[in-house]
Amino acid sequence: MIDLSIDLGFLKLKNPVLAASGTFGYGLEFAPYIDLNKLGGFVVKGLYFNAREGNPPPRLVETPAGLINAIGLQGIGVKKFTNEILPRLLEFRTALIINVCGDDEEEYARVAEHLDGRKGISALELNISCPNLKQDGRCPAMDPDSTYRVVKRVKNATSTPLITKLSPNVTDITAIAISAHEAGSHALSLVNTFLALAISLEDRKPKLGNVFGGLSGPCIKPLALRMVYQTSSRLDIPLIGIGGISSGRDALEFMVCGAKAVQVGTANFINPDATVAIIAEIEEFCRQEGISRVEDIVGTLKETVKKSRL
Amino acid sequence: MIDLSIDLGFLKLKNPVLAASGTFGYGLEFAPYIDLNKLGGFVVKGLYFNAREGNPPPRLVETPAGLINAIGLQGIGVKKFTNEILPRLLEFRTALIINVCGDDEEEYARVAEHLDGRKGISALELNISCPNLKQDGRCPAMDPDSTYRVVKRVKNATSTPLITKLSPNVTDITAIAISAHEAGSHALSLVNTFLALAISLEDRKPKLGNVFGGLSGPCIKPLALRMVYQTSSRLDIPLIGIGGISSGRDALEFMVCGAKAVQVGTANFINPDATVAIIAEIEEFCRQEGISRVEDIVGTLKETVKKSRL
Amino acid sequence: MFTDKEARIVKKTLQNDFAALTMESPAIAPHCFPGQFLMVRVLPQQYPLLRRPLSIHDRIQSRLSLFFKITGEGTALLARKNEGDTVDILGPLGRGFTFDRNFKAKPVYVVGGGRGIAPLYFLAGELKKRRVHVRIFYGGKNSKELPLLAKMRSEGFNLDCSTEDGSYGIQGMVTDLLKKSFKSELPAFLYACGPEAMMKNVYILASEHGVSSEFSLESIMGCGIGACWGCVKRIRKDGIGTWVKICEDGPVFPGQDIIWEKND
Amino acid sequence: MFTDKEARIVKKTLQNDFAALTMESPAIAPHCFPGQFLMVRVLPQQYPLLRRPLSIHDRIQSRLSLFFKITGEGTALLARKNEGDTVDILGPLGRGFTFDRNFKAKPVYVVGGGRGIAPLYFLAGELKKRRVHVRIFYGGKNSKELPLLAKMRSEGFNLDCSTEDGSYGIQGMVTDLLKKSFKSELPAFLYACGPEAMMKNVYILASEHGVSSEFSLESIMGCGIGACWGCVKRIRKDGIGTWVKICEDGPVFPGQDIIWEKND
Ligand SMILES: Cc1cc2nc3c(=O)[nH]c(=O)nc-3n(C[C@H](O)[C@H](O)[C@H](O)COP(=O)(O)OP(=O)(O)OC[C@H]3O[C@@H](n4cnc5c(N)ncnc54)[C@H](O)[C@@H]3O)c2cc1C
Ligand SMILES: Cc1cc2nc3c(=O)[nH]c(=O)nc-3n(C[C@H](O)[C@H](O)[C@H](O)COP(=O)(O)OP(=O)(O)OC[C@H]3O[C@@H](n4cnc5c(N)ncnc54)[C@H](O)[C@@H]3O)c2cc1C
Ligand SMILES: Cc1cc2nc3c(=O)[nH]c(=O)nc-3n(C[C@H](O)[C@H](O)[C@H](O)COP(=O)(O)O)c2cc1C
Ligand SMILES: Cc1cc2nc3c(=O)[nH]c(=O)nc-3n(C[C@H](O)[C@H](O)[C@H](O)COP(=O)(O)O)c2cc1C
Ligand code: FES
Ligand code: FES
Repeated sequence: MIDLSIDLGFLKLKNPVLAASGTFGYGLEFAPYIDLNKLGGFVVKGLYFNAREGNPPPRLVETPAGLINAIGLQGIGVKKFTNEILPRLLEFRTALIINVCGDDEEEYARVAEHLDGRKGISALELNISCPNLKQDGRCPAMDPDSTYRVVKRVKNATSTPLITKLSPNVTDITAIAISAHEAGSHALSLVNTFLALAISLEDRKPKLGNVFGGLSGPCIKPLALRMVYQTSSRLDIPLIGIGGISSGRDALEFMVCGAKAVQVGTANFINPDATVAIIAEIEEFCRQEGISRVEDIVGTLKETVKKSRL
Repeated sequence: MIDLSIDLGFLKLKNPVLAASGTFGYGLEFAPYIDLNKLGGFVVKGLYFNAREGNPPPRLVETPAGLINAIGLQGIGVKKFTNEILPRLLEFRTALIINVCGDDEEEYARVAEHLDGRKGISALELNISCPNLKQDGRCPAMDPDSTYRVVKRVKNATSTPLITKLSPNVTDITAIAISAHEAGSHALSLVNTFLALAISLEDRKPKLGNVFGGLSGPCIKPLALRMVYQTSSRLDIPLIGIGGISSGRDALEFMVCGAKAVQVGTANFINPDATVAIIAEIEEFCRQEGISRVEDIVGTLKETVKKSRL
Repeated sequence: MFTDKEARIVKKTLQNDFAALTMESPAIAPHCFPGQFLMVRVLPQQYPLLRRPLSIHDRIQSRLSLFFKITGEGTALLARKNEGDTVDILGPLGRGFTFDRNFKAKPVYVVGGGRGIAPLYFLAGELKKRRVHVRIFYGGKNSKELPLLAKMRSEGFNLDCSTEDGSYGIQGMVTDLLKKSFKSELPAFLYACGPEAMMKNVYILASEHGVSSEFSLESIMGCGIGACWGCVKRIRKDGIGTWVKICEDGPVFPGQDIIWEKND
Repeated sequence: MFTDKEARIVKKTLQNDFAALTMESPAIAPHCFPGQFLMVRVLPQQYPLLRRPLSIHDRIQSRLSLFFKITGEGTALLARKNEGDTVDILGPLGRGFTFDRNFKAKPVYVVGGGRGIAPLYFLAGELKKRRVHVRIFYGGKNSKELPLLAKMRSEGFNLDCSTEDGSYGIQGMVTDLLKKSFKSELPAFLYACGPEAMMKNVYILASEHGVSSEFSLESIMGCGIGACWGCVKRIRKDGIGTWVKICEDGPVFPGQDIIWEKND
């Protein structure tokens, strides 16, 4: 038997695979396709305090091996969530993480306060990195100070463990990671989507209603992997790797680069059973390689740069 | 007859399509495949003052719709270039742009000085954005001040027009663009490659000899297009769009987003005649749309965000 | 909703820009209703990335058909598949047409534009089985854009056609056919699928004549299963216009609930 | 160097993990020499992105053959092409084996490991045409990794085989065959292609016996035409080890110029 469990310190996962926010609905959407209890956990779609309209369509554009989205966090608001959805999620034995959004620090804190102490919630994931809210794609995770402020404010508002979700649209992601860490985040998830643009040549118009959107999918994996590795090399805090993961091998690559767990996003759209397939592939890889505890693979990248010889 | 010519102010191009540095050798490599005179121009591989070894192999990794390279600017050095290659390039009637590299400001200036006033050189492209030289991927174009200093220093060393090539690995590319502009750059080319990592899961080792490399190809197009649009919205300086261009439509999308010209990189590897095919496709599109001057399409993106109705 | 990762193609026909694929899928076929759709994986590789939404065009026992126009890379690649190849499909998805209604022996109109005929063929067949008097109105740019014409005629459907260039049927739009027909009779119900501008005009006409209607809408889809919120359109819910998921609450909606796009 | 965007496949054979494709390419075939290679586009889409380097395995008039092992997605997709399909190829590229030498009636050794036999088959055929006495030494993990065996035997080639598991020929490595053979005769020249570790051992053995040699190297290639500097390996040039482009200056190099990788 291979031990797939992962200990994040503040949270024990039965395996390292979580479903990523915004790509897994409120979880229930996937119940017809997979046994949710098999997951390490899932992160629900981003919640503001109030319900939210989202961006005007079109909201999606396919790109080579990628997807640009500008959903704009349409959602039911945290109250309706706790009243109508949360009770239905309690039956599942898997980590439930709530993706917390806000227009300002106060709103993040209000959402966190509302959720604080509720049964069934394993952690909050602070979404300070969504690129398709402001028209220019800006978000708190693009600046170390804003990051610090939001995390600190939420930290004061809740006793639930905090995961801060970082943006890849920065010069140095480790600087943002340090801020989030210093402000008291228990873990970091990286990364959110990459700010992108697609246009219709005939119309001379952006393809998305919001003009800019966020790029996800297999095409971003090499960039996300780099950021996870940079951050794990510099900081000692549990990392959750995200970006284009669509196979067990992809997931394990993030773990080798220092992620303790991973999130699967866009792949859920291609195969609703992607998460469970990935878990099975991880287990199979461990079996083949004689790895008895998957956690042992975390951070095992050997950085032996071949020096030129002669 | 469609007028494909483009006026960059300091340089007139017979059409908007240039071959990108590092993907077109010293130009001569492509003479067996295409008529170089058909190009708007080409940018030769990056040159340091002295010859350079480059990075240990492996230097390339294929990714979904992308390519990571860590060549490390292996090259013959600028003296050998002017002695042996430049004379052979003089026969071609197309813009010749030299990609200038340096380990520090002085070296950039020395290369520029060496090239100053030589016949046949249309412009220098300052490569301050190569991500696979330092092990951590850092380069001057990640910081506005370093950018300003290098550009200013080179500007003082040469009378040849300067194009500064920017890095996409930044929080705000417009801030870097402004620095380069203020330091006297005549144009900007954006973007260079995205800092990326690929690993071999079985070996737990980076796939590239240099650990990190730069991602190029179709997968980066939505990101590069966004950066060109952001920069053209904010600055009034000729832009050359680069990133995943592999068809006439791709090239035209960059132009609609504000690029006066484009560079074709990775696509040259897939089809050595990619540049001339793209020129033909641009011409064909103009014919179909009744556009008589291709320059008229530059910056025509209508940013009419659909407002939600009701 | 089921996934069938290996639905085998048993028949393929190509006609101009249109392709029809019939697949053996005992897992999915029995559960399908007209107006529902499948999410179809184009290739097993990571490119093209997303599944394509395609309506269920027909169902005979354990077999399903798709009928689609080649409009881009995905549909072109799908059309290149051959008999014996397999397709990875997910479905049936969405809410289809509500057709178990009491039409009080009055005729029912089925109005299709171009490739919009795909789901309507399945619908018309089911209505016919229920002995409903179906009249099909079918419009396209030219006769090549009316690919199912011969087939539907040979199966005895009552058909009125229009083409913009007059190469088949009357010259004009499908709404011209409807306008004329409404003068002599009003149907019990109207079902339509086609380009959005056409559907909008059909809706206006139908509602002016007090005819109830359902329309099948298209939207770019990320997941097809209600998880991404990517496919929304403005739909009236409890009187208020909101962004509603086409894949889950649709793709078929009552005409009066749809908030049609303004013309450019 | 020429591009043939539509070389038509006239014959395909599959054997375990190996595929052979014969294409009609009047533009490229006449210019090919053993040891040269093609850059082969897998699909017309942007995925897989890069062309695959594959050696020219045979040439008969206007026809070219490739022979490759399915080792990843690209070769798997290529092997799925059928007779009648076309392939986009670029070539011939690189410098092949120098085989118009005076071998002074001595035998010439051709040493292949696994898929490394691909270019050697073409070479052996050309040598045979020149009435050179060719001996082929062919090694693999097991008999399945010696796919061309039956074919070469039937064509009358002089063959010695080894497999690591002893399922065919002697049990051991191809170097074991060579060691034995060197005891009784020394060839005029030795050509080899196969896994790098094998080639290194073959080189050491050959040089110990003063036998001159050429090796065909592999490297990941961006362009195949000398433009990207992606394919370099350490090669001695004017006595100094430098990063040399395999695609342009190779893929074939004299054994004594190659700076072999250190064993891990
Ligand atoms: C519920 C539903 C049912 C449909 N049924 C049919 C049918 O039975 N027959 C038929 O011919 N067409 C149908 N369509 C349209 C069909 O999905 C598109 O023509 C197809 O996705 C185009 O893919 P492509 O790769 O060829 O084009 P591309 O333009 O290359 O596609 C790029 C991306 O945009 C999406 N896309 C492009 N056009 C559309 C569109 N009109 N609707 C939705 N997504 C689009 C693609 O799915 C893909 O993600 C249906 C659409 C929906 C939403
Ligand atoms: C000059 C030359 C001639 C060759 N001739 C033959 C031949 O005749 N028969 C044969 O079976 N193989 C040959 N190879 C190896 C062949 O190119 C690889 O097996 C093939 O590229 C693998 O592609 P893939 O998509 O199946 O594998 P993947 O691992 O999915 O490929 C990923 C990327 O790595 C590259 N790559 C992976 N392995 C190799 C390799 N060993 N060498 C070069 N690039 C690689 C691919 O081209 C691609 O860009 C040759 C290689 C070179 C350099
Ligand atoms: C349609 C869509 C909606 C998303 N919504 C959210 C969200 O609500 N909150 C959030 O933090 N991230 C959101 N994301 C980002 C994903 O959680 C994930 O970080 C990103 O897609 C990269 O992972 P992937 O490449 O596996 O998709 C969304 C992504 C997509 C594609
Ligand atoms: C193999 C390779 C080598 C490159 N070398 C250089 C270089 O020497 N100087 C430079 O400024 N950019 C270099 N680049 C970056 C390209 O010029 C271009 O900016 C980048 O590849 C993005 O364009 P693309 O997606 O069309 O390839 C190189 C890119 C590749 C793939
Ligand atoms: S397509 Fe994902 S919610 Fe409708
Ligand atoms: S493969 Fe590009 S230089 Fe050799």
